[in-house]
Amino acid sequence: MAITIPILILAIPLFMFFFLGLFGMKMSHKLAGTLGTLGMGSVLVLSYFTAFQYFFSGLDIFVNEAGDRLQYLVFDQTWLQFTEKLVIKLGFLLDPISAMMLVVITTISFMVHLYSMGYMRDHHGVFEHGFQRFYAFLSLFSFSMLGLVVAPNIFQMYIFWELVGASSYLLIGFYYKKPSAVSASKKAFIVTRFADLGFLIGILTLSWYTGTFNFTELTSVPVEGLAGVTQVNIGTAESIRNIFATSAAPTFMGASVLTWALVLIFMGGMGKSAMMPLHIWLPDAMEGPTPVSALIHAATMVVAGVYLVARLFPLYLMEDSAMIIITVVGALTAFYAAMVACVQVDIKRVLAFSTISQIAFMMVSLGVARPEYHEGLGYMASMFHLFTHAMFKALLFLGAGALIHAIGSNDYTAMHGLRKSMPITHITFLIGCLAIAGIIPFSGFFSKDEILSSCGQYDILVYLWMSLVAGLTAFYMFRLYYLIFWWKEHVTPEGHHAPHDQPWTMTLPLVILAAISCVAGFIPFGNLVTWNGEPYDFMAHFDWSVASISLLVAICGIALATVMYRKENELPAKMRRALPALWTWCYHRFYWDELYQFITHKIIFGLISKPLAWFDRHIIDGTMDSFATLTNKASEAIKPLQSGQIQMYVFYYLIGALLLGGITILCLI
Amino acid sequence: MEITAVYYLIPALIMFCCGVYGFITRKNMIAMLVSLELMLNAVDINFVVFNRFLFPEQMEGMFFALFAIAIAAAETALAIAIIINIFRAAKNIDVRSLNEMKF
Amino acid sequence: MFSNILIYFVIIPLLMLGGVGLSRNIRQIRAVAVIGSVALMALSTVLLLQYLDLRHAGETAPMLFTDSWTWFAPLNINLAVGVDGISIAMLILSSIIVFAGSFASWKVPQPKGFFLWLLLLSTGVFGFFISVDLFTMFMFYEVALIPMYLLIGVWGSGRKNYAAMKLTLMLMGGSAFLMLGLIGIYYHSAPEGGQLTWNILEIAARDSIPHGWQSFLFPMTFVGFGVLGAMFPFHTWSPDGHACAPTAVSMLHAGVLMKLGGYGCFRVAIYLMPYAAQELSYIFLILTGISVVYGAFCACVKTDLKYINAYSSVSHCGLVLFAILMLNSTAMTGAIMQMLSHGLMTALFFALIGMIYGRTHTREITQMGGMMQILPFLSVCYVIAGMASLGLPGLSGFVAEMTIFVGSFKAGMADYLSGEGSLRLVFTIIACCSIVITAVYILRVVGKLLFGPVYDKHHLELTDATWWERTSTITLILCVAAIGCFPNFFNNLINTTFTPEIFAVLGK
Amino acid sequence: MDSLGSIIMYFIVALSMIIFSVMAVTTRKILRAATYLLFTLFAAAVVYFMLDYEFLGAVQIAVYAGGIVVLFVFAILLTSHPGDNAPRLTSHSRTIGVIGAIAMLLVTGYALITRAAFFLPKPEMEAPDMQTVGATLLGSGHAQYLLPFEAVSVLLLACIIGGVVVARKR
Repeated sequence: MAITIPILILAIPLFMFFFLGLFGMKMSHKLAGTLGTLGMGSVLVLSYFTAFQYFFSGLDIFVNEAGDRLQYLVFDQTWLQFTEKLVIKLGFLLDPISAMMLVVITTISFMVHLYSMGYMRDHHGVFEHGFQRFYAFLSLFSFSMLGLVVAPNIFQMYIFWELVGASSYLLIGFYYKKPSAVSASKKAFIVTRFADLGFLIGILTLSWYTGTFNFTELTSVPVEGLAGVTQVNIGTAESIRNIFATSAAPTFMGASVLTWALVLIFMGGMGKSAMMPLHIWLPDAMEGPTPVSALIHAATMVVAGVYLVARLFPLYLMEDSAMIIITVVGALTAFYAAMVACVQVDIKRVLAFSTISQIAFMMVSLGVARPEYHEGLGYMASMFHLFTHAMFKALLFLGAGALIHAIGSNDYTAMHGLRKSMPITHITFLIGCLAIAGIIPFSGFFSKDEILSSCGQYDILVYLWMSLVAGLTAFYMFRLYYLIFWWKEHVTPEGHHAPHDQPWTMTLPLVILAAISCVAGFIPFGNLVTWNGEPYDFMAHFDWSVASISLLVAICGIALATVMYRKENELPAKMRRALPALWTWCYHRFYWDELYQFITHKIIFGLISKPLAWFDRHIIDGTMDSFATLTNKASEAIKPLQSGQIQMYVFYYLIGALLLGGITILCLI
Repeated sequence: MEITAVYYLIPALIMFCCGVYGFITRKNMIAMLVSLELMLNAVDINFVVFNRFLFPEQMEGMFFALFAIAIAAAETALAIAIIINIFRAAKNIDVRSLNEMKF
Repeated sequence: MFSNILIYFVIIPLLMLGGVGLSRNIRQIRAVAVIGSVALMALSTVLLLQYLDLRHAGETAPMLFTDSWTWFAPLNINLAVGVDGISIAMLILSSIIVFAGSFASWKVPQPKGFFLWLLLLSTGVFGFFISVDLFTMFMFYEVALIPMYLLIGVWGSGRKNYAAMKLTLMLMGGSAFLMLGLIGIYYHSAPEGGQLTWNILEIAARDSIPHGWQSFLFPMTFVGFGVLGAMFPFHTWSPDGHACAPTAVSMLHAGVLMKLGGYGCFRVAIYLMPYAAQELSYIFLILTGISVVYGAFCACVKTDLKYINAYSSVSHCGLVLFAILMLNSTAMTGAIMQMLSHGLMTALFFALIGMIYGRTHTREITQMGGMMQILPFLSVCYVIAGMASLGLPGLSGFVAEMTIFVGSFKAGMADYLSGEGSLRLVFTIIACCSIVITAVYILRVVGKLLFGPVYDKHHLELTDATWWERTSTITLILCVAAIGCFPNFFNNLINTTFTPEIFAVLGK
Repeated sequence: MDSLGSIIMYFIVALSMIIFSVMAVTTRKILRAATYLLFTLFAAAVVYFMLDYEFLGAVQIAVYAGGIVVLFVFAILLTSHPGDNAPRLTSHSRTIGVIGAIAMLLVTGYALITRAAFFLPKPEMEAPDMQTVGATLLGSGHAQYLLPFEAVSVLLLACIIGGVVVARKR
């Protein structure tokens, strides 16, 4: 495979970033937007081509005789050499998940580029201030995200991980005049930075033990009897395994170093993927423009954590405790987010919590995946859900963006009954809701069903729990749907335009994404993406009993939502009065933000930083100053001796001379 | 009764001590100069006495005193010139008021 | 004498001094400063190329371009020069910052005196980096320190007299320790009866300082240089000094002068006294480890831009010394990279702060806001500087910090596993935490200063950067990005210095 | 053994020397101080005569009593008004003065009375005649003082010029 195309996939967005960033202000808004979109479009084509090549060309660099998919290193350049062995390289790794992610990222990114052409202007067609900057940032983000997914080593991943964080910061804070946007962007960056600290230490630990950053070496299948995914030196993999298997490897606080490393790396993933308790930045990140939410905070960046775990999946397999942590964190987060999503007013917030919940699904799916259960069905299900979720969640966000653009508010209280005035939005939004609720034949049904069935294989408790969350998902999504499009007739406030469907730049992406959501479920994912590259027909693992139960649960959720929210009625208010405590806690997101606020402001700032600053100024600096003061004082004290009064000088002289003389005399005698 | 060297030295010492006392306590510059002269004189007497009692065959002490007198004269003349100048500038000759050049 | 390229690093600033002295108006002064600093940049580039050529041709001597001219024979004081990768990196850094600094002080009042002192300071800096004779080194060190007093005291702002006095006295206090240490080294530079020498290379080759003496001289020299490297608890001159200094002086001081500390710690304290470095490093590890987080925490609550940056310098420079003390080649390479990176980055910061201050006449972030709307160019540069500071990949801070962390983690794990205690490991992890705290204070400033609504309506009339300001900042940004994007070039340049021989002595 | 006359003479001289010097430094009238100084100087001159140095005694009277004191008187008249009294001494300054003087007295007095050499009788000596004095002063041989003599003359010249320059009205 030629090196040109992969290079271009990364180079075009980077070039667009610099080009639009430096010269964007000189060109018209329209030109900048078009250029950005075209650039992304070409990346889209190239990525599709690459993915297609990878999956379907059947070249022997991609697939071996047995039909296993291989990891293929397109290029790998030394970037920074720490020691002989520890080298950061920048490269391009093609394997099932990175090829899939290329498709996901470029698709969503292109849709968002196109959509923003319509979204980022007001009703009179005037482009927003900083439109060119917006496209530059979008390009930067796409570049970083693509770099992240194709990273052949964990350090490159970390590099792009950080870049993704920074571009997310810039995009959330796009409306930099708005204080809430600024603080949201700050929060997002700092929370993920904190998670990255764990990630970094995890990388350091892992690389210290294994002496490598490369995924191929780190993750060659460690379990005997299964064919290797890659053409790596098996010896390396063996030795890595031995490093951790031997008792010589130290333990720290009761857990082995590998566990610690993996848990710390997972912490990085928790930060980016908004797992509890590091999820607090994601709802606030909705302060960014809606296309940004669709791109970054629904479809691509937030799944980076899932992707990270999937990347290191063979390593995680070696540590059951790490897997359990992933499962538990995922399960708790999924439920928590679903609960909170049920009562939010801001439609973007609902979607944000729904995203958290869905990503938690993927995490759980990874956490319960074992080679012995359906050949690692959970892994495949997780990736599948990642794919389908990206599509329908982007669809939902873009739909929400269309609504917000039309209404001018984020609250559903300002919407209601929009199904007639915005038919295209309505239909596509409904498709998105059906997909996420898991109704056959929409894509969400298939992926979620597989997640549930792998949970069922692992533990019945997890299965029940996740099914409950799936039901909640259906409920809150349809609550949202009904409250926006039904409930009561829409009343346009005085002086506002009547809501209507948006221009084609905005509706076209909706339609495309809706179409994908309808059909994506039928993609034979098991043939394409599996944890060890060995393809299988996932229909063989399809469990109709699980499927029918999950369908039933989803329908129950939808039915409940229909009863409560289809028409204006008293039921929701009654429910709220019946369970006031629960409602309040959910509404305030279980007070996580307040807790963090307390920790950062009261403890970090109030109890550490301020006292330290005081300590510095008064104790340390005071000591230094007191040396000076002491010198000054001493000088003041002996200054009167130099009074300028010659008589005193004479006196001192005399006394001194007499002392000396007296001593001399005494000595002479 | 034999008048030995110490009989001359003790009054000279007392004279010197008076000079010291005067120099330290008096604030008038001319009075200080007077005290200075007292001390000088006491020293002159000592020179002479040592010469006379210890080394009578030589005349170093006497000549030293002689030169000391000459130099004292010069010194006094110059000191008084300065004092008069200060008086012109400061309108008094109190040594306490002349501390502007200290430190 | 004039056949050696290194001596021109001192001659050019001296010629510039003469040129400024003869100049009659500000135009001529600017011309001299710009031409001279361009010449210095060119010279350092030529030096770099020649050096790489020689290394490529297989030169293995620890220092190249060595030469020595006797100065005072009875005490064996020579003007001995020589460079290795580290010195070259530092020379390049200095010339860049002198260049940017000249542009940043385009409109300084009383330019003649200002540039005279500034150039004298640069002479000292360049002289320091090229010399390998301890005495000459110390002399140049002092030459670099003294002008600082006048530059802050005369051209500064705020409590400038206090700050200038404090800075000078604390640094002088440091050099008192240093002088003791250097003289001690001199008197043990040869075995009994041998010819004493000040030459670093000879001393290192002889390795004749008795271990007992090393344990005494190492703290002396380390603290001596450490004061200049803003090591806790001797860092307090830095916030006050920087806050009151004029722009170019802050740039030069934080950008280059503080690097003298790190460079000296490596070149003198560790290089000459490896035994004591091994034995006593834990004391200084604790101190520098504290500096790293301490500076960062303090920066979180300050509201004066320069104070924030000064504390951030404390944190970053603490990392330099911290990494040096890890005594392994990766961490030390990282330390030098961090010196380069921090030098450029903080110079950029101070330049920008100076430019903003020159317009708004306040440095309080509580009294500013929404600068992005008013001064887009400067604000974008500020964001870039901030991103570099918090370690965004692609800018210099990231590679430096990562190299340090990888290296010190290695050292820490090695210690931990061999049962030598977990001090290094624990402090490595603590130092890692600084990346989060750095993000906090950087984003806090960026958020308050640049974003949000415009705080003061008067600020709306401000004008964006002029061409000389743009030159200054763009130069620095390009350098920051160059290190960030092509770190391996610098890595290799620096790495060649840390030959296995050094670490053989250290027993690592 | 000295004659009674010389003993009486000694006591008169010694007493007057002590008394007048004490009065010279304690009186509050500056002109009186100068006068007491004059008496002290005379007493010193008498001591010189008693010790057989007639030339020195004469010089003492001529230069000191005749020259310096006159200078003093002129200076006093120029710088103070008749009837001016020096302010009373503060106890602080008096204490200091007394401490200094007493300390001096004790240390030096102790040194004096513990030297046996100072209790030897006066040896015989021929009073130096004018010829000897002149030859010694203007000779350039061993123990002769031409050079100091010239030096002093230059000094005096410089002093004259200096005095004129300093005291000159601008």
